[in-house]
Amino acid sequence: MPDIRISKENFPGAIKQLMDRYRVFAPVKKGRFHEFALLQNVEQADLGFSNTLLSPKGLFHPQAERMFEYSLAREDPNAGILKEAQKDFSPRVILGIRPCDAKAFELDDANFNTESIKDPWWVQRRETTTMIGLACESPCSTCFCTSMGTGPFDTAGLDVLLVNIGEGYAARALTEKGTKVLEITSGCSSPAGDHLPLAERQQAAEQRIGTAFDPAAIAKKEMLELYNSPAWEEVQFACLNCGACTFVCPTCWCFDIQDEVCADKGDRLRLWDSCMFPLFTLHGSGHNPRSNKIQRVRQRFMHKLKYYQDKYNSGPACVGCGRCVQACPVNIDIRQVGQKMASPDCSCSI
Amino acid sequence: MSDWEPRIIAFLCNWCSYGAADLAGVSRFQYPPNIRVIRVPCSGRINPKFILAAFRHGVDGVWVSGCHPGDCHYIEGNFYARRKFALLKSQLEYTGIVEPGRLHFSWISSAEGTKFAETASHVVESVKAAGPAQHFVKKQAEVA
Amino acid sequence: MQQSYTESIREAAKRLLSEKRVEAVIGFRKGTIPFMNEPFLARTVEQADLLIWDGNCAMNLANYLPKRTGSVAITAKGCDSRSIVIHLLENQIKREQLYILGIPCRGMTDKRKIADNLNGREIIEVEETGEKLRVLGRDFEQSFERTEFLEENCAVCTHKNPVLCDELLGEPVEEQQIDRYEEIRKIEALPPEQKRLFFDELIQPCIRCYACRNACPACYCPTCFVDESKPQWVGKTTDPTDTRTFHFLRAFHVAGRCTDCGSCERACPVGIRVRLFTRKLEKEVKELYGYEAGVVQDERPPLDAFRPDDPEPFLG
Amino acid sequence: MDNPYLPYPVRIDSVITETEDRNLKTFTLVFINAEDERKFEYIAGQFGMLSIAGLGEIPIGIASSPTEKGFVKFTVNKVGKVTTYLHNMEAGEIMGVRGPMGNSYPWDLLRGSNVVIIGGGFAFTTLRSSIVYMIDPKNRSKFGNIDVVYGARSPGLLLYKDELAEWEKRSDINMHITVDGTNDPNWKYNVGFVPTVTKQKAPSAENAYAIICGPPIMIKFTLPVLTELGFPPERIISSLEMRMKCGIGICGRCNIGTEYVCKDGPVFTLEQLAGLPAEY
Repeated sequence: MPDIRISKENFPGAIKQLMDRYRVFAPVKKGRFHEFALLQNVEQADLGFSNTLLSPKGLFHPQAERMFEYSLAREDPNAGILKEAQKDFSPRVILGIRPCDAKAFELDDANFNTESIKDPWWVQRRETTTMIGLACESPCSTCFCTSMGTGPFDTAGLDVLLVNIGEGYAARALTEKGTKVLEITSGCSSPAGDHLPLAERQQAAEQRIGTAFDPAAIAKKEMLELYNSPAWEEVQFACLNCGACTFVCPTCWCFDIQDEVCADKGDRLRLWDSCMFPLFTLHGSGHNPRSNKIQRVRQRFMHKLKYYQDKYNSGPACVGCGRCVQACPVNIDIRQVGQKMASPDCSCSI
Repeated sequence: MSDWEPRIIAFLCNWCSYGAADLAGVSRFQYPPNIRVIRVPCSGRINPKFILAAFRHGVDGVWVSGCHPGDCHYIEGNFYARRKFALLKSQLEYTGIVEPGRLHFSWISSAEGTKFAETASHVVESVKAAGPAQHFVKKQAEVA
Repeated sequence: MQQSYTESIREAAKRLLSEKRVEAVIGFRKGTIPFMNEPFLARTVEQADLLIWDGNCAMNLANYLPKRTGSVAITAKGCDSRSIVIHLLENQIKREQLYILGIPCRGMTDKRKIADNLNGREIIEVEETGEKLRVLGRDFEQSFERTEFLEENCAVCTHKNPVLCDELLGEPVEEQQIDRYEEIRKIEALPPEQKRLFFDELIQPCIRCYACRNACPACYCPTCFVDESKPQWVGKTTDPTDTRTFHFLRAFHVAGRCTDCGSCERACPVGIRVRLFTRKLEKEVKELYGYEAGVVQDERPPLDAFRPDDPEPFLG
Repeated sequence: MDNPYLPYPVRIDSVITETEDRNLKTFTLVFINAEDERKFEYIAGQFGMLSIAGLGEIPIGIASSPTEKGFVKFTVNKVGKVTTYLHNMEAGEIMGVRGPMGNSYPWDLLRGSNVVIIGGGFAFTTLRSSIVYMIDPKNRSKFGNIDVVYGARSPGLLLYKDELAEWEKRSDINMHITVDGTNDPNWKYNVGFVPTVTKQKAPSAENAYAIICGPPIMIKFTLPVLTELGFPPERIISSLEMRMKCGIGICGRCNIGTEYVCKDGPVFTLEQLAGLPAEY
C-alpha cells in the first residue's frame, strides 16, 4: 500500500472511524503527564506529547492482572479449582506509540513468546493489537534510542508509522494489520504523492540524539569480569532501592504472582515486581541471594545490558527511552552506568 | 436497610475491659450483641495495622478499650497507647478512611461492668448512625 | 551565594579525608539532568572535588546513615540534621561516627513548578547564580527568581539552619515565622466524604514503586509492613483500598519522626503530594505534645514517650 | 492455547509424615483428570509448582520417579505460608500442581556411567526420584555402579526410611547412610558428616558422575572431597534452590546471569555454575 496523508482537519475523523471498529488507546493528558488510555472520545487523544511518563507496557502486561479466579465456598464442588479470568481481547489500536516503545515490546517478546512457552495473555494482546506509531521529531535530552539499536523513526514492532508533516500526518503501512487500519480510515486520507520529507525529518531527529554508550562493547566483555567490577560500588551508593526505574521501564517485565481472597472468592493475580526489592529473591528459608543493595542494583543493569544480550545473542534489553533517567529520585543514569560497563576499565568520563 | 445491624470489633485489654465485659455478662446488664471481642494483653498492644485490617475486612466499627491511665498492668502500656490512639483517630478521620462515629476508644476497669454495657450501647448506636462501612472495605482488586 | 558552599564543602571534605578524620564524605555530585544531583560518597581527596552544593540537593542524606559502619562526614541542611538527630535517638548511627558539615539552607528548587511555567518545553540546562535561575531549552531561555519556586516544604520551613553540626559552613540564615499548616486545616474542614474523595484522587496515580518510602530517612525497617506475609496487611496491587492502606501506614510509621524534608514528595515519580499525609501528623504532634521531630537532641520521639496528663481527644 | 500458569487439579491421596520433627511430609497426589497425568510426564530431577487456591504456589522437587505411575509425590518442608497450610491438609482434599518444570538431571549423559549420589537432609527428594528411576529393572542396565551417600542430622530426620532399608539390602546399589550423630544403640549405619563419609567410602571417579544436593554447608565441604577423588567440575552435578513464581522462565526472579533457574536449571554442573554469578 502506498503512503498516504491525513490532514489535521481529517485526523479526528480518522480516529473516530477507528473507534467504531477497535478499542483505541492513545496518549491522554492527565495532570502534568501523559498516559496511554482507552479513548472515550476523539478529543481526548493528544499527540502533542513528548512521551508518556509510564511506558505503555501496561497495555500488554498490566501492573496488576487477574490470571485466575476461584471459589473457596465449602458447598461449591469446584472449590479451589482455578478458572481462567475472562478478559476482553477484542481488536484494539494503540495510536501514537513511540518507536522506542514498540521496539521494547519486540524485545519483551523474547521473554513472553518463545518456541516452547507462550504467555497466553501477552501473546493474545499482541496478536489483537494494531500499533500505529508516531515518529519522534523532538526527542528529549534524556533519549538515547539510537545507541540502543532503535531510533526515532524505527518501524520495528509497528504496523503503521505516522509522521507529523506539519499540515497533517503522513502514514505508512508496515504490515497487513497496518494496511487494514489505513483502509478503514481511507475516507479521511489522500495519497501522499511522491515526495514525503521523511528521510530529512528522520535525519534531523536522529541528529538531536547523542551517543550514550556502545552496548556491543558490553556484549564483548566477560560476564563475570563485569559482574565483579569494583565500579558497582560507586554506581549503587545513591540508589534507594525503590522500584521507580523498573516500573517506568518498557522492558522490565518481571512479575510476582499473588493470591487474594475476599470472603469466599479468590483471585490469582500477577503484579509488576522489581529486582530492586529485597523480597524479590528472598527464599522461604530466610536466605536471600541478593540481600544487599549493590547486588540488586547490579542485577538490574546487568540483566538489561549484559545478560539479555548474551542470552538472546541480540542487542540490550533497553531502548533508550530515558524514562528511568527522569524517574530516578537520586539521578542514577543508565547512560553513565552503561558507559562504565562498556569502557575497558569500567570507568566513566561523564 | 432497616434490618441492617453493624458488625463491630472490640479489642479489649485482658486486665480490665475484658473483665468488665465478663462482669457485665454475669451481672445481666443488657447491651447490644453487635460486638465481637478480641482479647489483647494491653491496649498498648494495639497496632494501627489491626484497626485498618478490621476495617479492610468489612467491619462497620472498631472499639478499643483499656485500663484507665495509671492503672496499666504493665505500668505504662496505656500511656503509650494513648498517644498512638490520639494520632491514629485524627489521621484516620483526616484521610477520610474512617468517618466520625466508627472508631471508639474507652478506659474501663474490670469493676466497671455498668460502664462497659453503657459504652457498648453508645458505640453500637454511633456506628449505626454512621451506617454500613463501604469505602475502605477490601473487595476484589480492580485490576485488568 | 550557594557556590561558596560548594567551595567550603570541598575544602572541609579534603581536610577531613586527608587528616583521616573520616573515611568518607556523604554529599552530592552534579547530576546528569537539569535540577538533579546525585547523592555521592567521596572516599578520596580527588573525589572530594566532585562534591557540590546548589538548589538541587533536596534528597535527605541522612537516609544513607542507618547501620553504616566506620566514620563518615555528611553535609546536612536543617532537615537532614533533624533526621540525623532522629537516627541518633533511634540508635541507627553513633554520634562519634559522624562529622556533620552543617549547611544553612536557602531552600531547594521545585523542578516541577518551574516546568509548569514552560508550557511543555524541555529544559536542557540550568544555571543557578545566587537566587537567579537561568533555564535554557532548545530554542528558548527564561529566568526565574529561585525564591518563588522553592519546594513546598522549603517554602514553609522553619528550621533552615542545622540543629546539630560539627562545623557550620556559612552564616546562619534567618528563620521564618510562618503558618505551616494552612493547607492541612483546609482539608480538616472538609466534610468526611470530601476528605475521602480528596485523598482518593490524590493517590490515584500511585504505582506502588515505594520511592516515597525508600527516599525517607525514617523508613529503615528491615522488613516493611508491605512485605509482611503472615499476615499480609496490605495487598500489592494498585487497588484503591490497598494504596490507601499503604499511604496511611507509611505516614503513620513516621509520625513524630518526620522532619518534613520533602524527600518523599520529590522522589515520587508520578508527583503525588504525599506530604499531605505526613504533615497532618506533624501538626497533631506539635499541637498535642509540643514536639517537633529532631529539633531537641535528647528528647525521645513522641510515640516513645508520654506524660501522665496527655490529652485524650479520642475519647467519647 | 494451553495456559502454562493453570494448575492441574489433583487430589491428595495420602500424607506421610517423614521425619520425627514432623517438619517433612510426603504428599501423594492423584490427577483428577486422567489426561493431565499424561501432560505431566516428567523426568527425574524436575520440579513442580504446588498450588493452593487462596495462598499461592511453591516450587517443589518431584520425589516420585517417572517409573512410578498413577500418582506424583512431593516431599515438603514446612517453612512459610503455603507449606504450613499444606501440612495441615488431609487425604481427599483438592489442590493444584503445575509442571513438570526445569531441565532434570542429564540422563542421556549419565548413560553408561557410574553414578555417585550425595544427598543431605531434606534435599533428597529428586535424588529419591533418580534412584528409583535408575534401579528400575528397565533402566538399571543403562548405568554402571550406583553409590549413594545420604546423611541427616539424626536417624529420625532421614527421609524415606523404609526405602532406604530396602535399598541397603540390594546388591545393585551401594548405600552409605549416615547421621551427624546419634545415641541410638541399634543404629547400624555410618556416623559422621556427609563430606567425611564420602571421603571414607571414596567412590571412584572413574567414568563417574556425582550428583549432589543438600544444604549449602554440606555442599561447600563435599566439593573439595569430590575434587580430591578426581571428579572434574563438568562431572559434578547439582540442583539449585531459588525463589520462583512462574516456573517457566518468564517472571524473571530466578535469573542468575544468562540463566533462569526454573527453566534453564535447576540442574547445573559445577562447571556451568562457575561461569555464573554466585547469586544462589
